[in-house]
Order: sequence, then structure tokens, then C-alpha cells
Amino acid sequence: MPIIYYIILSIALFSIGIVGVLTRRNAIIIFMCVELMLNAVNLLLVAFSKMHYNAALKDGLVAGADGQLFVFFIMVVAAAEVSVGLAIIVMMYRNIHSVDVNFLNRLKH
Amino acid sequence: MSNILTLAYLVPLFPLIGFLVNGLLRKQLNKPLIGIIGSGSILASFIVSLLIFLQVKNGASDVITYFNFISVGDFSIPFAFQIDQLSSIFLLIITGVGFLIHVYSTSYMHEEKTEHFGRYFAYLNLFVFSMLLLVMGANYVIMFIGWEGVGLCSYLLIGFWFKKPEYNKAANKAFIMNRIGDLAFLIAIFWIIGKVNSVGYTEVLAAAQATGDAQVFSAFDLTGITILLFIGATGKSAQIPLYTWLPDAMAGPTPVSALIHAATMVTAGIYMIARSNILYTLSPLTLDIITWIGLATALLAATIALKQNDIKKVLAYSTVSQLGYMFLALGTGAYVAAVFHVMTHAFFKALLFLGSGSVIHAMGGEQDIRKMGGLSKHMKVTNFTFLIGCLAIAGIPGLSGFFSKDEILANAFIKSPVIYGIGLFTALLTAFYMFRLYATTFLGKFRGTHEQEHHLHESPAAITIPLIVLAVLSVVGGYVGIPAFIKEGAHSLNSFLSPVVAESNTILGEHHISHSTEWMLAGISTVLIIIVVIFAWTKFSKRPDTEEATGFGKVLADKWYVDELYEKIIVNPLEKLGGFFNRVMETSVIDGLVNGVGRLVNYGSRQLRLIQSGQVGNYVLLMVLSMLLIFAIQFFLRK
Amino acid sequence: MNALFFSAIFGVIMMFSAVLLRQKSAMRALAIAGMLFLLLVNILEMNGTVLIHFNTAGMMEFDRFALLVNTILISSTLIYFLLSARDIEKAGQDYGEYFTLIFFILAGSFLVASFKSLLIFFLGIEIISIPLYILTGADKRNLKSNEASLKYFLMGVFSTGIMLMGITLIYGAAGSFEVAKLNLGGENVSALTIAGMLLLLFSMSFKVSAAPFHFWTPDVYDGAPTVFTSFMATIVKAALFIGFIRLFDESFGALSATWQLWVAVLTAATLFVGNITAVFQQSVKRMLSYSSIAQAGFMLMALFAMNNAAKEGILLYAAAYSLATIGIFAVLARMSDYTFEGFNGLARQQPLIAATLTICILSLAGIPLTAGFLAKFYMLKAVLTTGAHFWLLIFAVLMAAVSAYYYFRVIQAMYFKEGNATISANTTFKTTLVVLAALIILLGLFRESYLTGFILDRI
Amino acid sequence: MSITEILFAVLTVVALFGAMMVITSRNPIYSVLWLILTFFAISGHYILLNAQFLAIVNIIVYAGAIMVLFLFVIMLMNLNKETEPSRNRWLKMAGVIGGGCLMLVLVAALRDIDIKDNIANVGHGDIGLLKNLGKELFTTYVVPFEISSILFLSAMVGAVVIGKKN
Repeated sequence: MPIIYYIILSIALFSIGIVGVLTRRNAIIIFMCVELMLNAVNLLLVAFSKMHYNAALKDGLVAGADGQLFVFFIMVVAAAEVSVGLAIIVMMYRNIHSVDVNFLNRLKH
Repeated sequence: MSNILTLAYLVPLFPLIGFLVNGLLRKQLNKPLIGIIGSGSILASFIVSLLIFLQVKNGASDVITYFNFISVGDFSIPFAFQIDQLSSIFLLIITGVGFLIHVYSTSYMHEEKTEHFGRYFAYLNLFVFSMLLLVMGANYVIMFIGWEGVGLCSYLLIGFWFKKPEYNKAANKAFIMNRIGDLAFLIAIFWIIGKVNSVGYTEVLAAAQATGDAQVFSAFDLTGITILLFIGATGKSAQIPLYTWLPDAMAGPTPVSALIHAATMVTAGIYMIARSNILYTLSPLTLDIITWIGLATALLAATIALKQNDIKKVLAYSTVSQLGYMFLALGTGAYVAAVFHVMTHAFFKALLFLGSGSVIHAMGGEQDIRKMGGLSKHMKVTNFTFLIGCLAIAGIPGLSGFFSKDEILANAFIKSPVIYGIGLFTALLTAFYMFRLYATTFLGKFRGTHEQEHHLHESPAAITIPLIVLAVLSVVGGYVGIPAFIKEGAHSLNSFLSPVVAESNTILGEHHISHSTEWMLAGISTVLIIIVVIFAWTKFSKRPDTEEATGFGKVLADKWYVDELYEKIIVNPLEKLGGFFNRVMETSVIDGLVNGVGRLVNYGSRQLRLIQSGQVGNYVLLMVLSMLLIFAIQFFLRK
Repeated sequence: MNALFFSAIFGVIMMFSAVLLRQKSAMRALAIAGMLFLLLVNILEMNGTVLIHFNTAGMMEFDRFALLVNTILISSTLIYFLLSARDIEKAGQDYGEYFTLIFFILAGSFLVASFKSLLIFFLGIEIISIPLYILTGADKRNLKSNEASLKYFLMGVFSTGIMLMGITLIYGAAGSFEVAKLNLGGENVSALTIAGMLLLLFSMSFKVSAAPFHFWTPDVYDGAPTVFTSFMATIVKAALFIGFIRLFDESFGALSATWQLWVAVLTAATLFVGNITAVFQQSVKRMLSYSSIAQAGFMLMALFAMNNAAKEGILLYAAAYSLATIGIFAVLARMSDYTFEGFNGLARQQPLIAATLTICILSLAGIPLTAGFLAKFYMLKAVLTTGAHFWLLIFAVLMAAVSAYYYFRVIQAMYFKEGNATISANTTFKTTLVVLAALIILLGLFRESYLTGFILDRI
Repeated sequence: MSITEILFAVLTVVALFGAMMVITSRNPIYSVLWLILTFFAISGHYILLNAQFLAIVNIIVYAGAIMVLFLFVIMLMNLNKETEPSRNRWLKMAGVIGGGCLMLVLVAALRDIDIKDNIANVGHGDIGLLKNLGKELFTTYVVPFEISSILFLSAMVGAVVIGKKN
């Protein structure tokens, strides 16, 4: 597969995630859209990792593990973010019984 | 005492110590002690300044570097003082007049609570410290530090009596106008750094004169830098269009007006231009601009002063006008004359302000001259010294003002008779409003309340002694600059300052007018001024310019038919003019301009606030759109 | 490495102290002792004594610049603790946990100051961000705090996504995450690199609240408990800036022709938005959050210029800005009324505090003889040295003049207005404030002896 | 068309369709389910790219743990109805257009990058195996690995601080 396919696929997923963040009001869905963005990144990282592996193989070298490990770390971070993020959303819900971000407008000016 | 110049750091150090002691311990100290510390520190500075001056007079001058303030690669700004003819004269003026005003303040501010008394002296000492830094610094950055410092102290002192909201506004106005000037100054500094990679006077002024392959500044650079510096000067020295803060600054205590808003801080702009005189000499366009701005300010402020009834406001506009005079001198390339006038002006204007303070003190805080009159009977010393001040500022021969003013006018005549004419007219206006002020305040009958009349008294010695000293200085101060047409080679100030302006003089060339012309010019101005003085004296002592006096004036109407005529053809138009300038120029044009900037900022602020809607979605959308825009430009337009 | 290791250890210790210690004052003392210890080990490392050594496989480098940054961050946090540790009690009930999170944030800051691999950079940024979301929402029953926390979180993870996409595209072009192996110079720069770099620019602009990615800042700073706003707006921001600058200097230095213009535009926008909007604010807390945007604009100038003056200047700026802002926030946190009127007459009730506060404000406004002036001067000089974009310099000077207007409103309220504003302050608080003010003045006067020796070998 | 190309095409369509459904579903529960489908498709891509370990981790961690957590929270809040009021239509449109344009711009910019000939070959390569990744992770990447423990600790402390009832 030409790498450009993966780039386009990944950017498409990423942009869908952005559109989701822009169009939805439910904080949980927005968060899920961010997860989608992160997964798009992961996919592209793995594809690039494979690409660099192939490129290095021609010279008899091994490369590309770093990309996959980065994905692993992104998953770690994502898990941490989810635990904190859902806690915050639940806290918000406990107070205003809604997860609609449009209600987050006490702070302005 | 091999080289007193190495002790130069003591000069600003004493006021700094005074500031710290008074500022930190003001609750523990009592008033006399605060006064002694406050005044004593300035006296100590004055003594060191005097020793330095004597040394400089013997030909010593030096740049003393203490430590490296900023250094980045090959660029460095040392914390250094430059002691030469120009700075030593300013040191004497600042510490000398400053000391007198400190002494005066011990009595004038005596009714304040101890804590405020201490605060006042702390600010005043801090001001002197900053002013000394401004004058002594060996580069533009140190000057800028002092420059900001004096602005800050002025701000604090104008707002000293914070109980009145309008004082607050005045402090703000002063601050903002000064900031506008400072802005230009700072940009000029960076322009200089960009060109010379140094801010030391020695390096910059040397670079300015380099020609040929070594040329550093193009004509455009020079003009740009000098104009920006001049804008800085207009802010601090209250010139058009940034002058309106100075009359408002009279909200501060009177000694502050005398020290900061008459004798020292407002002359910082003149010092700056005199310091960088070569830059200005090399850009004739800027010199012309300065000439006309100075002239216009002198005239405008003088006309406005005609109509003022607040004793301090008259003096304030008079200060603006005299500062315009100094800029006129700078514009004609007469740097020495400008410094000369700074000096004499420091004496007589400080005297006048302190005298007015004495009057206000006696009148129990009343500042309206319509409610005064006849004070000469009650306050002999104040009356006499004030009169000397008026005579000096009017330019009566024999007093200091005459010499410096005459020198400026002579230089104006060399440049153009038109400028001379306007300058002379302004001088006549000055004489007129000063004697209107004097006559209304000190002559005639007392028009205040009975209670006030009962309390009228001469001020205590701490007030009168500085008045007397300043009066003596106002008389003899001019004799350091006896013009050549009276006695050849007697202009000792000229010869003293010649090293500072030597290069400028070579470039500008010596344009002398014949002695007979000078005699004639001096004669004309003297005669006209004396006529105006006598006219104003008789007119306002008999018929003070007040509404209450109309009945009294009516009685005299027939006898003074001539007076009526004068009234119609001279005084009324003049007063109309004054009113016009006050109303139209100042309130609409200049204040409008300055307020407009403020309103614009406020408007922008309100509009920007709307974007901050509080909605996450909108924020992210704006972020995404910005990203989109940058990407689009980067990838499709920037190739 | 010393500071990084022990900050993590102390985070854990504080976590247990929350369970084991009953007295809040004991926790406070422990936290302050911990910070002192961090300072000690960091200074030891500066003198060559590395207590803990790990093989980081070239992913981190604790050079003098990084160590100096650490020192600044630790000292600022120490002062922050001395001034505000007591006020943290007011934020919420989990006193010990807050200290834990602050120690962890510091660990993240050390990572960001010394990364040599984009992976470490990313982890550092996340270790800073995640505890911040929590600290913002510490005041659980306060809806404003809740709201700020959720807003910060949603926008923060969004920007994390952007950052990761940027790192990925860079990886695609360079085949490595290591700064040394990025090799971005040369004739044909891949569009991948440019796109990735811009995405990183956006996400970092978000983190340091540069316009137009600043929108979260006023809301979050306003909503968060004031003590934590103080921490976020100062130490964290300084750390993020150092990371931002290191990233663009070391990784993308060769591409500066591409990003310099954008940084200039962002700088101008940030200065404009921050200063102009601050003028209209009625609450000092909100004014300070806009002012933090404005100050970020100035710090961005270091990024723009990226020369010796800039690198030296950003350290000074970080220190000057952090110190002054910590001081103001520490006082603000103890005020009952956050509006400008709330400060009326403070000078009469608490002259010493008002005077030190004035010095802090003067420093922020860039008045000479304070550290703030010198720091601004360095920034402007740095821009000047680049020889391009002189308009940016003029614009910055103009905006600095505007800033004086809103900063001086506080001084005006304290000194020139009638009122009975007062705060409770013990001797420690006052002494620390005086030390803070003295530091600001000393840094402004004798910067030479503090900084030059340490960094010259690096730049 | 080889089998890998067909697989690629199918997985791509599934991933994109799932993603579209995530952001268009009115019911949050459906969104979660569609997102899980997308993750499965992405895991399929990982396998095509010889990243077997990540494929498994993606399913276990993301689809298995994280999404279940989401589901759990949604159920807890009783949001399993189509209750979400719709955002302002203009803003929605602006969002779609903005996101779409961003995609177009990025794709257009990256369309003709000069690494086109680097093919992400399918079918061989062993770095994605657990053994190799594990070795790397615990040798070269051991410091970041340890550092991520700070991240987890802070997340844990944070979740407790936020979640604890007063």
C-alpha cells in the first residue's frame, strides 16, 4: 500500500474527529471524538513505522520499533486521560445534571 | 581629594538612602527627623555636586562605569555615569533647588499626619534620585530608567492627596501622556541600538558624525531617531500635543509643582536634546519641527494663561510657555541658550511656585486669585520675592530672565525675523499675565472673607528663607551669561559648556549679528515689556479682573476712558483668544485626540470580549479556523 | 535527573502523607521541606554531583540550561509554597493530594526542560496537563471550578490530539523521535515536516495560551481556585515556554525561515488580544489572566528571535514574570473581593504588602529597575538583533505602554482610593513577600552575576 | 486487486463509516458502539501493517477497557436516550465546513510528498511482535516507561480527588 493511502485515511479520521468536536454538545461524545483523533494518529504512526522499517531494511538495518512504542505510550496517556476526564464529567454531572457543554457559560468576558 | 569624580555615585546614593529610610521607617520616625533626613540627604548630594562642579570647571570630565547592566554577546550596556559640563550644571540645579524645596516642604506639609509626611518625603527623595539618574547616566538606557522613574514619582506625587477623585484623574492623565512620550523614546533607543549596537552617548554621538564609508546613520535614520526622541521630550516637557497633563498636575502639593513640574522634571526633555545635540544638528528638519512646536507651545500656553484665575494654573501655563521657549532655543541650534534658560527658569519659576504656595498657605488653601488681593500688606517677604520672580520672568533688564530670554530671542532673530516677532509677542504676553497675576494677588484691596483676612500672615522661616535664596538667585543667576554685546567674553556659561556643543557649533557655524542690532533688539523688547508691565500693573491693581469688582470699576470708568479703549482693542481680543485656545484647542483637539486613543482601546477591548463567549464549541471552531487559515497560506500562498 | 527523580518520590511521599499525617501544617512543612530538598539536589547537580543516574538512551539531557530552568522553577515553587500553601486549604479538602499533584507537575516540567526526544516531550506535557485539569476542578462544589475544569480538559485533550498528529507527521518525514536525528535542514523540506511543525506550533501555542489559541485561558484561570491559577499562570507557563522554545530551537531551528513569520503573527496577535482585553476587565483575577496572555506575547518574542539574547532573556523573563505574578496572586488569594475596588485603600491597612505588591506590578508593567524591565528589554533586543520585523518591536513597545494602564489601576486602587481593603497576613507571608520584592529588584539590577556564567557554555 | 488491497479497502470503508456514525448518531450508546467498530477496523489495519501486538492491545485496552468505561458512565448518567439538543445549525455547518476544509488542505498539502515510493508493505516484518517490542521497551525505552508511571499515579490521584464524595 502506498503510504499516502494511510496518510489520507488517517487525516480523514482525524478530521472526522475534529468535526465531531465542533458539532456535538455532549461532553462525552466530544471526548470520544478526541479518542477518534488519537486513534487516527496511532494508525498513521504504525504506518510510518512500517514505512521506515521497509526503508531501513534495504540497508540491512532495523527501524520502526520506536513508532510502535510511541503508539503504546499514546495508549497509556489516553487511558490516563480517560480516567481523569470521565471523573471530571461525572463531577460536572453531579452538579448540574447535564453533560451539555453549552451550559458551560458561566465564565465569560 | 585627588579626584572627586570617583565619588559621583554618592550624588544619587544619598537621596536613595533618604527614600529608603523615610519610606521604611516612616511610622517610627517623627516629623522633624523625617524632614532632616529628607532635606539632609539632598544637601549632602548638593555638596558633592558642588565639589564635582568645581572639579569639572577645572577641566575634568569622565565616564565612570560601575557594573555591566546588560550584556548579550558583543552588546553591552554598562551602568555608568557621565560627569561633564552639562550634567554637572544640571546636578547643581536639581540638588540645589531640590534642597530648598525640601526645606520649604518641611513647613508646607507640616499639617499632614506623620505617616503621610514620611511618605511625601520618601517620594520626593525618590524623585530626586530618579532625576539624578536621568541626568548622570552615560547612556540612553540609564537615562530612560531615570526618565520612567521621574514619571512614576510625578504620578505618585500628583495623586498624593488621593481623597479628591479629580486629582486621581490628573495623575492618570499625566501618566498616560508621559507613557506616550516614553514609547517614542524607547523605540528611538532600539533604533539606535539597531544601528550602532550601543547606547552610550560617546559611541552614539561619535557614530553620528562618521561620514563616508564609516557612515552609520542615514539621513532618514537621523531624522527618525531625533523625531522619536523629540516626541519623548514633548511628553515629559509638556509640549504640543502632550502638554495638557501639566496644568492638571497642579493637583499635587505646591512644592511638588515647584520641583517637578517647573524646575526639574519638565526640563528633562531639554536635557535630552541638549545631550544628543549632534544628532539634532545633523537633521535640520527635526530642528525646524522643534522650533515651530516650541514656538506654538509658547504662544498657545501664554494665551491660555491670560484667562486663568487659579494662581497655580497661571504658573503652570507659564511653565509650558517657558518650556516652549527653551525648545525654540534648541530648534534654532542655541543649545547653550536653552540650558541657560533652564537654569534661570528653575530659579524664578521655583520661586514663583513656592511664593504661590506661601500665598495659598496664608489663604487657607484658596487658589482663586479673584478672592485674593492686597496681600502685599500682610506678606512682605512673599510679596517682595514674588515681585522679583515676576520681574525676572518678564525679562526686565538686570534680572536673570532678561539674559536668557534675550539670548533666545537673538538666536530666533538669526533664524527668522518672523520667529523673533512671535517670540517677542509671547514675551509681552508673559509680562502681561504675570503682572495681572501679581497685581490681582498682591495689590488692590483684599477680596476674600473676613475670616481669611484675619488669618493672613507671613509664612514661617522655613518657607521664607528658600524664597529669599531663590529670589537672590533669580537676580544674579543671569550674570553667568552676560551677552557679548554688553561685555565681550563675559558669557561664562557659554565657555563652560562649549566642549559639549563644540561639534554642533562647528557644523552650524557661527552666525553672529552685529552688536548694534543686538542692542536694538534688546532695547525694543525691554521698552515694550516695561510698557506692558506698567500697563498691567496699573490696570489690574486698580481694577482687578474680577466680577465682584464691576461696581468699583464703574466708578472709575469715566476717569479711565483710555483704559476702556485698551480694554476694547487689546485686552478683550486677547482674552477672547485665550478663551478660544483654552476651549477649542485644548479641550477639543488635544484632549479629544488623547481621549480618542483611550476610547479606541476601550472599544477594542469590548469587542474582543464578545469573542470570549464562554462556549467551548466556539473556541474550538475559532482555533480550527485559525489553523485552517495558516495552513492555507503556508501551503498555497507562501511558496 | 536528581530533581526529576526526587520530585516523583516526593509526589509519592505527599500522597501517603495525606493518609498518614493528620495535621495540615505537618503536610505543609513536609512539602516545603521537599521543595528545599529538590532545590538542594538540583544545585548539587549543577555542581556536578549526580545522585541518581539512569541511562536515558539519549532521550534526555540535563545540561546547564535545563538545570538552570529547574532551579528557577523549584525556587519559584518554593516561594509559591511559602506564600500560598496555607491558601491551598481553601481550594478543597484533599490537601495532601494537591501537593502530590504539584510535585508531579514539577516532574513534568523537568522533563519538558530537558527532553531530547519528542516522546519525553510529549510525556512531560501530559504529566503537566493531567494534574492541572484536576487542580482546576479542585473546588468540587463550585460550579465555576467544575466548568473551568471540564473546559480545560476538553480543549486540552483536543490540543493533545493536534500535537500528536504533528509529532506523527514529523516522524513520518524524519523516521525518528530523537531531536538529534530529525535532520530537518536542507533544500527540500518535506510538506510532512512543515505540516507537522505547524501542528506542533498550534498545540504549543494552545498550551502557552498564545492567540488565537488562548480562548481557554481567561475562563480557566478565572474559574480555577485562585491558588492554583497562580501556579498555572506562572511556574507551569514558564516551564511550557521553555519546552516550546527548546522544541523549536533544537528540532526546527533549521526551518526558522518558515515558522518565524507565523510566530511573529502569533506574537502580535497575542500581545494585542491580551493587552487590549485586559483593559476592560473589572476583576483583578481576570485581568491577571489576560495579562498572562499579554506576557506570553512577550515571551513568544524569544521564540521568534531565537538568538543568544532571546535564550538568556527567556530565563530572565520566566523568573521575573513568575515571581511577580506569584506575589500578586498570593495577595489576591487572600482578598475577599476580586474586583479592582476590592483593593481600595490597601496601602493604608497594609502598607508593607501594598509596597511589595507595587513592586511586583511595576515589574510586570516593565518599569525600569525591576526584573520585568530588563526581561522585556532582552526580548526587544532579541527581536532587534534578528534584523527583521522591526514592526513587531514597535508593536510590542506600544502594547507594553497599554499594559501600564491596567496594571496601574491596582496601584491606584491601593494608594489613591478610599477603602478598607485588608488581608490577614502573618510574618512568614510578609517576609516572603519582601524577599520576593527584593529578588525582583536585584534581578533587575544585577542580572549579570546570576545568569551569564551558567548559560554561556550552552548557547 | 490482491487480497491485501481488498482487505485494506474494506477496513478503510468500515473505519470511515464507523467514524461518521460516531459523530452523527443521536444516541450516545450507538456512538460508543460505532466507535468500537472503528477501533476494530483500525486493529485490522494494524494487523495488515504487521503490528500484531498493537492490534491486540488496541482491542483489549481501547475497545475493551476504555470504551466500556465510557459505556458505563453513559449508562450511569442515564444518557441512553436521544436527548442531546442539537447545536445551532449555523455553528454546526461551520464546524463541518471547517473540519472538511482542514482535511482538504492537509491532504492537498501532503498529496505530492516525495516519500510516495515508500510502501508500507504488508506481510513481512517482525518488529511488531511482542518479543521485539518488549525488548525495546525494557531496554531503550525503560526511562519513558518508568516516567509514564508518574502519569498514571497523577491520574489515579486525580481521579480519586475528583471522584471522592465530600
